[in-house]
Amino acid sequence: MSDVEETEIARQVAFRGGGFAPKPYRWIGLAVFVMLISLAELGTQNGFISPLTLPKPSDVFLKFRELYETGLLRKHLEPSLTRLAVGGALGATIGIAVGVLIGLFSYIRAGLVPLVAAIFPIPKIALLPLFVIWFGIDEASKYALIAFGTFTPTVVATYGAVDNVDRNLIRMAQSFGLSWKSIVRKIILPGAMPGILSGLRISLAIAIILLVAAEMLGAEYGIGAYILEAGSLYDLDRLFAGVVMLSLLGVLLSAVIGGIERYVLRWRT
Amino acid sequence: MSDVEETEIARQVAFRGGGFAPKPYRWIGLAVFVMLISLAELGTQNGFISPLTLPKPSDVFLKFRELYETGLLRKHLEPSLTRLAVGGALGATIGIAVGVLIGLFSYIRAGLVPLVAAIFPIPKIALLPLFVIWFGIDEASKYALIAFGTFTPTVVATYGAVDNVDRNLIRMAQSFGLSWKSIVRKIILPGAMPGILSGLRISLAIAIILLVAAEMLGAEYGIGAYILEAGSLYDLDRLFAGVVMLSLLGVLLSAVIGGIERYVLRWRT
Amino acid sequence: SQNRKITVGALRFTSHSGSFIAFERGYFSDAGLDVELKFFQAAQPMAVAIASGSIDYAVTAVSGGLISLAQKGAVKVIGGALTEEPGIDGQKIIASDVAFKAGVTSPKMLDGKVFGMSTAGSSFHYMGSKIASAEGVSLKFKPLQKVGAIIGALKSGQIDAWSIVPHIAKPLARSGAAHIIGNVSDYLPNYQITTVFTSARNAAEEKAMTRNFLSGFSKGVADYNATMIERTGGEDGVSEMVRLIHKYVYANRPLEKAAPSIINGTMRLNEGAALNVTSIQDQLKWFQSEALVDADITMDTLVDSSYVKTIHA
Amino acid sequence: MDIRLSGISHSYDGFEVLRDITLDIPSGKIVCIVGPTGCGKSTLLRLIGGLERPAKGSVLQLGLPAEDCLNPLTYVFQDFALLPWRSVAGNISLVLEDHGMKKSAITEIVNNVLARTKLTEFARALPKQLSGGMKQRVAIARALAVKPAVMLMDEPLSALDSQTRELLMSDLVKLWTQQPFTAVYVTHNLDEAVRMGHSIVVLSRCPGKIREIIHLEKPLAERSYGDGELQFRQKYLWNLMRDEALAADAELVNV
Amino acid sequence: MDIRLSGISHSYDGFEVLRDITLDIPSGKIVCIVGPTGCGKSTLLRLIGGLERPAKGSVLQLGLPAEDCLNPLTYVFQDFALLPWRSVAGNISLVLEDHGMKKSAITEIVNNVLARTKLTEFARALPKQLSGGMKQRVAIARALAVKPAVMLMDEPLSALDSQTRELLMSDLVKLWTQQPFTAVYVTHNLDEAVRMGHSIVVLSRCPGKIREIIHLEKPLAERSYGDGELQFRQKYLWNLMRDEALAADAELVNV
Ligand SMILES: Nc1ncnc2c1ncn2[C@@H]1O[C@H](COP(=O)(O)OP(=O)(O)OP(=O)(O)O)[C@@H](O)[C@H]1O
Ligand SMILES: Nc1ncnc2c1ncn2[C@@H]1O[C@H](COP(=O)(O)OP(=O)(O)OP(=O)(O)O)[C@@H](O)[C@H]1O
Ligand SMILES: [Mg+2]
Ligand SMILES: [Mg+2]
Repeated sequence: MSDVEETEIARQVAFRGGGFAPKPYRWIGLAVFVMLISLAELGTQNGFISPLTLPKPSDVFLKFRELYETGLLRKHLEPSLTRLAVGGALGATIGIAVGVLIGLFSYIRAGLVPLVAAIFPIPKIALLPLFVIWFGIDEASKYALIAFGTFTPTVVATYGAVDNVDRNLIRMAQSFGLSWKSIVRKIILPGAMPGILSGLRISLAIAIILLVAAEMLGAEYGIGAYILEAGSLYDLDRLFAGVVMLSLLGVLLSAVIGGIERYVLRWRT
Repeated sequence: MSDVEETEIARQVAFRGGGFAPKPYRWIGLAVFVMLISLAELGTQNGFISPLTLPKPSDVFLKFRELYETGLLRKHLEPSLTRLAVGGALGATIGIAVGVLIGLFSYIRAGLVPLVAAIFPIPKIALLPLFVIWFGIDEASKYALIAFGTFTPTVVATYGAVDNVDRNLIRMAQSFGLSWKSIVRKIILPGAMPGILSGLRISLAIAIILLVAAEMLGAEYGIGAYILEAGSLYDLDRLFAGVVMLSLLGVLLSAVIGGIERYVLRWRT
Repeated sequence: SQNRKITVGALRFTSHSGSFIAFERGYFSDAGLDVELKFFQAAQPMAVAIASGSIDYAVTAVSGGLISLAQKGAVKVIGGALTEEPGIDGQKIIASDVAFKAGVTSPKMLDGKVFGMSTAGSSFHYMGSKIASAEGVSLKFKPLQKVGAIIGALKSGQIDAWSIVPHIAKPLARSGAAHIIGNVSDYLPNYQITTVFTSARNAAEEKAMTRNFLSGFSKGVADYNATMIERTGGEDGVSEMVRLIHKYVYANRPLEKAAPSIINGTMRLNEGAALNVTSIQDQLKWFQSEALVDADITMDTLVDSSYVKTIHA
Repeated sequence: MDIRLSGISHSYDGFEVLRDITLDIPSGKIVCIVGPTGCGKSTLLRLIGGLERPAKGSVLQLGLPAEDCLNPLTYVFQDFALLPWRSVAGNISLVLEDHGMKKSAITEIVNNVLARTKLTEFARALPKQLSGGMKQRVAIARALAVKPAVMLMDEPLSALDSQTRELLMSDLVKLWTQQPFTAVYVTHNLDEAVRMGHSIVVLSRCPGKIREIIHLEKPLAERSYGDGELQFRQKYLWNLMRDEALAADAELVNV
Repeated sequence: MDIRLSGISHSYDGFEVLRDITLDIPSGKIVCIVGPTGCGKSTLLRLIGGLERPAKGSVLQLGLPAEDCLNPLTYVFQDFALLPWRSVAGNISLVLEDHGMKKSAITEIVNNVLARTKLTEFARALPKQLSGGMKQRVAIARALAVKPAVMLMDEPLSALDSQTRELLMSDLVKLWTQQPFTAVYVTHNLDEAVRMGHSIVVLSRCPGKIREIIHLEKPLAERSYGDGELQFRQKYLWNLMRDEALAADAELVNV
């Protein structure tokens, strides 16, 4: 082989792969937030954006500081977090239990799945007057509303997750003579865990959204009540401060679930 | 082999399989509905359930018939369906577009994903006063509210679906020298379709739920407006008639998507 | 000492001052009641809460919901709380800036205009309707559910007019976003705006407790009227009263900022919780004529007039 | 303990899968079952293990399993069927936990089978950390842990690449030589069949019927990679099956 | 067109996968690459096809591909990589649509390759209706459709059961005999390697280096199932690789 002869027709193979694989750029997310907020600040400062449309971000921030300094922040956060925790836990627990039952028993499935499907699209705010009668105006009705809202998506996610448990693993367990209880406890529940957790993600987002509806029911303190009051006074600074709180809460909760997932599902590839 | 000798120690292998495979019993679902409704009817008839707690199912049914006969049903359904269609289509279309962009471009992903995550937990009813200013009190604000509510879940589902498209198929396309546009159009979009459709399921359920919130904004006709008026008059017959309508609508829409899935995804195993 | 425990529902409005004063000055305890105040964001859930027995007494406007609950045998109106009185600053009719500039300078000009209300069957609906029929104009009513949404719609000129209590109307007018074009009292003299009500069970079976409540409440009302309207205590009396009310109304604003709003909101409360039955009758009739409530509901279903002085005017 | 299949037929929703299978599985021998795709091999194995009930005919256990046998009929699956959330040791103890044994007894058995399959140092690894070959070794260890009277192996090596398959085959042969076990070994791979089987049952296309049974006398330990005699048998089997395999391959799948 | 790899090394995040690979792939021949799991065979193939850039060294095309060649370097993947939402014909036309051809020209090519791979009657079937063997036949037809100068085949038969594999191997040999093509054929299976390869490149464990290159002279068409000479070569290869295969199998996977 003489290289001289060949150089004319030897060509490097062209690269044509790569791409279609997202790369993370953390700073961009931050930059977008900073940019949007600065734009809003500028626009509101020089009157380009009317004060009816958007509050000054700096005013929202001041409201925040005021809330924090007067101790009102805690006063509003505490009941809201309690409601979220109790209502969410209630809804999720019952939802998971019912979902597992639906997944395991054909009769329960046949009876409850259509019911859940019918309940799903009912907006909880439409039922507010009824909740007062059913559960009173105290915490019970707030818990019930949040629980009710988290219940349906949890059920749907859970029985889907149970259905998706690898049937081969179940046949394996049967072939080794494992008891029904063992199969449920050692195969079905852990196998459904990824689906259940990702369902919880959605359920908890819904729980936060329902917080506002729940606090329409005679709550004095709470982020939802704070937002509602701000809304009825058309006080945009406070309205946005409340909305930002909910948003932060949502991002935080989602991060918490992410952490739980990483820990509980560390066996996943 | 003498059978006489062996019969003592020959045993049939015991059956230990089966189960854990749901069987459909359609009639049970129906039976549960019929039972619950009859119970409610009985309870309200003989005063065991106070009229404050539940309306008589028969009265709800009468209300329905009345609605139908007076032509009010159509008057309420039409604007609601239009709002659902326009708002839902708007939110879903933009959501899918943004989701695909996030799935394809790392920079857009980095910029928008945190934003979407922050917007997700904001309850739309908290923003009602703002929507009045931003979009007015006519149809625009109703479309906007529903679009806004369907947008975020659609985005999340869509970029998840794009991420889940089999990378091997993309490498294959690249190895055959397909253009970027062809890859997106012929591989990524159809490959993401199952995920997008199942995301739409959730988005549309949310759209129905938001119908009530949207019709808080100066709607005279519409199922949401009907429910709200019934709620403020504490007219349980009408409230339940409205809720049943929404529920039916939800079940119907879900069936429609199921049909679309079966048709569009008939290539799926 | 052996006080009976009851719960009283309230909104954080000046018109509920009767309860606040009676509570703060111990008039309820004097009447043998151990009162717990429960606050609501809106009147509707309060009515439902009375019906469900979660609270015992409350003050609210006569709305379609209240009548409907009365029809179900759940609540009864037992007294009056707030009345429009000619000569005393009452609820205002306001027009949006846009509409005002387009010539809506008096309620006469409202023909074909859009009137804001929270929901069908609310007091806004009733007022607007009455004004319209008195002026012979026709109004379009826009249900916006929340006061915040109505204010937003008014500020941005999407609705043309509204009627609202003075402490909201006046700041709006001052900011230039709206203009006061009339008084509700011109159209609805002696309009019984809000009433004291309780569950039908309390009205029928707990007569002693109900009477005790009304007597405590009335003392609060008397104090309020004396201080804020007759000014018997002079400016000092007013500022002391404002400080008391500020505990409940605009509590999250500093006193200096809250005081003008509280003073702006002053309206005469019904002395002795007297009830204007004629006005109630008129309201009931209106609700029935609009088919918002059943036509066969009678005054007896709605009102228990055995507790307070009734006014027929 | 022997297994006797007598006159077994089976169908799914009227679609006949197996027809009149009569077969004896003698103790201490490995019976291979080969046949084209979809001829009912897996179904037959499920019938033997009691995971499914035959429509006709019966599966009999002749004689009693050994005293210490915890699960007479024990499967090894093609896809390993390991719980991904349990470690190697945990996957094995899973099948012992329901027998009311003491913890120490369980640990002892687990350690014993791990040692026999040379997995001791992987005891705490999770399945996701293992190569396919290792995963199947764990599944085999799990099967050994219950001291089965008969091992039912459904294409145990089909999911592995051919080099790993070669390694596992010699492992299995060693395990059998140390302590002969009874096995029904389903495979597609004729090389595997002639290396592992004392007898080879050839099934026809669906509905599966027994076409031929071949007996191989050569001891397992002496059969090696690329053995001339075995090659000859294998070639014979392939000729027997080629046309059916071709037809099976070209069928449209019903989904 | 020949392919020349000169001094190729590659690493992922500092982890060396391939080291100094120099190799010529002559036109019209099939070069098999064998080696233990994870030794970088697939990586090497991706480098050859331009799907990845080598860290060091270069991949050269010597000479020009034929005029009508649409995609000189064309892959056949182990997992078939068929679009499930397109029919058999649609999957093939997919790779022709970007070349600005007329519809009729595309149809003609599609029909031609379907006929060559005996798939004509399956043209309108969806992938889900096909057996694994059929799916891979479609992938091969798709590769033929673009008239490749070199076929890059990454374990094309590994996902198939051994009977189907046997059938496809003889299909491939027939295709090659009709019209010789150049191919780099990666496999785990030594039987496949000795049946399909004009030369066999043996890679060492990670980082993959060339250990040995074996040349087989016997024409492809004459190599048959269980051929004695090939068995001998195969045994030699297996002895060469066994220890490395064992070590590769027993490694913990990093995930
Ligand atoms: N649970 C089931 N319900 C209905 N049909 C089934 C079921 N299981 C198997 N079949 C059908 O029965 C036939 C035999 O299946 P089986 O899995 O026993 O074949 P096999 O010989 O193991 O095939 P392979 O070689 O592909 O593993 C196939 O046509 C299959 O589609
Ligand atoms: N994109 C990648 N990023 C990081 N590491 C990779 C990547 N692709 C492959 N590797 C690693 O490079 C090594 C070689 O991988 P490769 O797939 O080329 O091996 P292989 O010989 O094809 O293996 P197999 O026989 O299992 O197919 C492996 O250790 C693998 O984990
Ligand atoms: Mg099988
Ligand atoms: Mg590879």
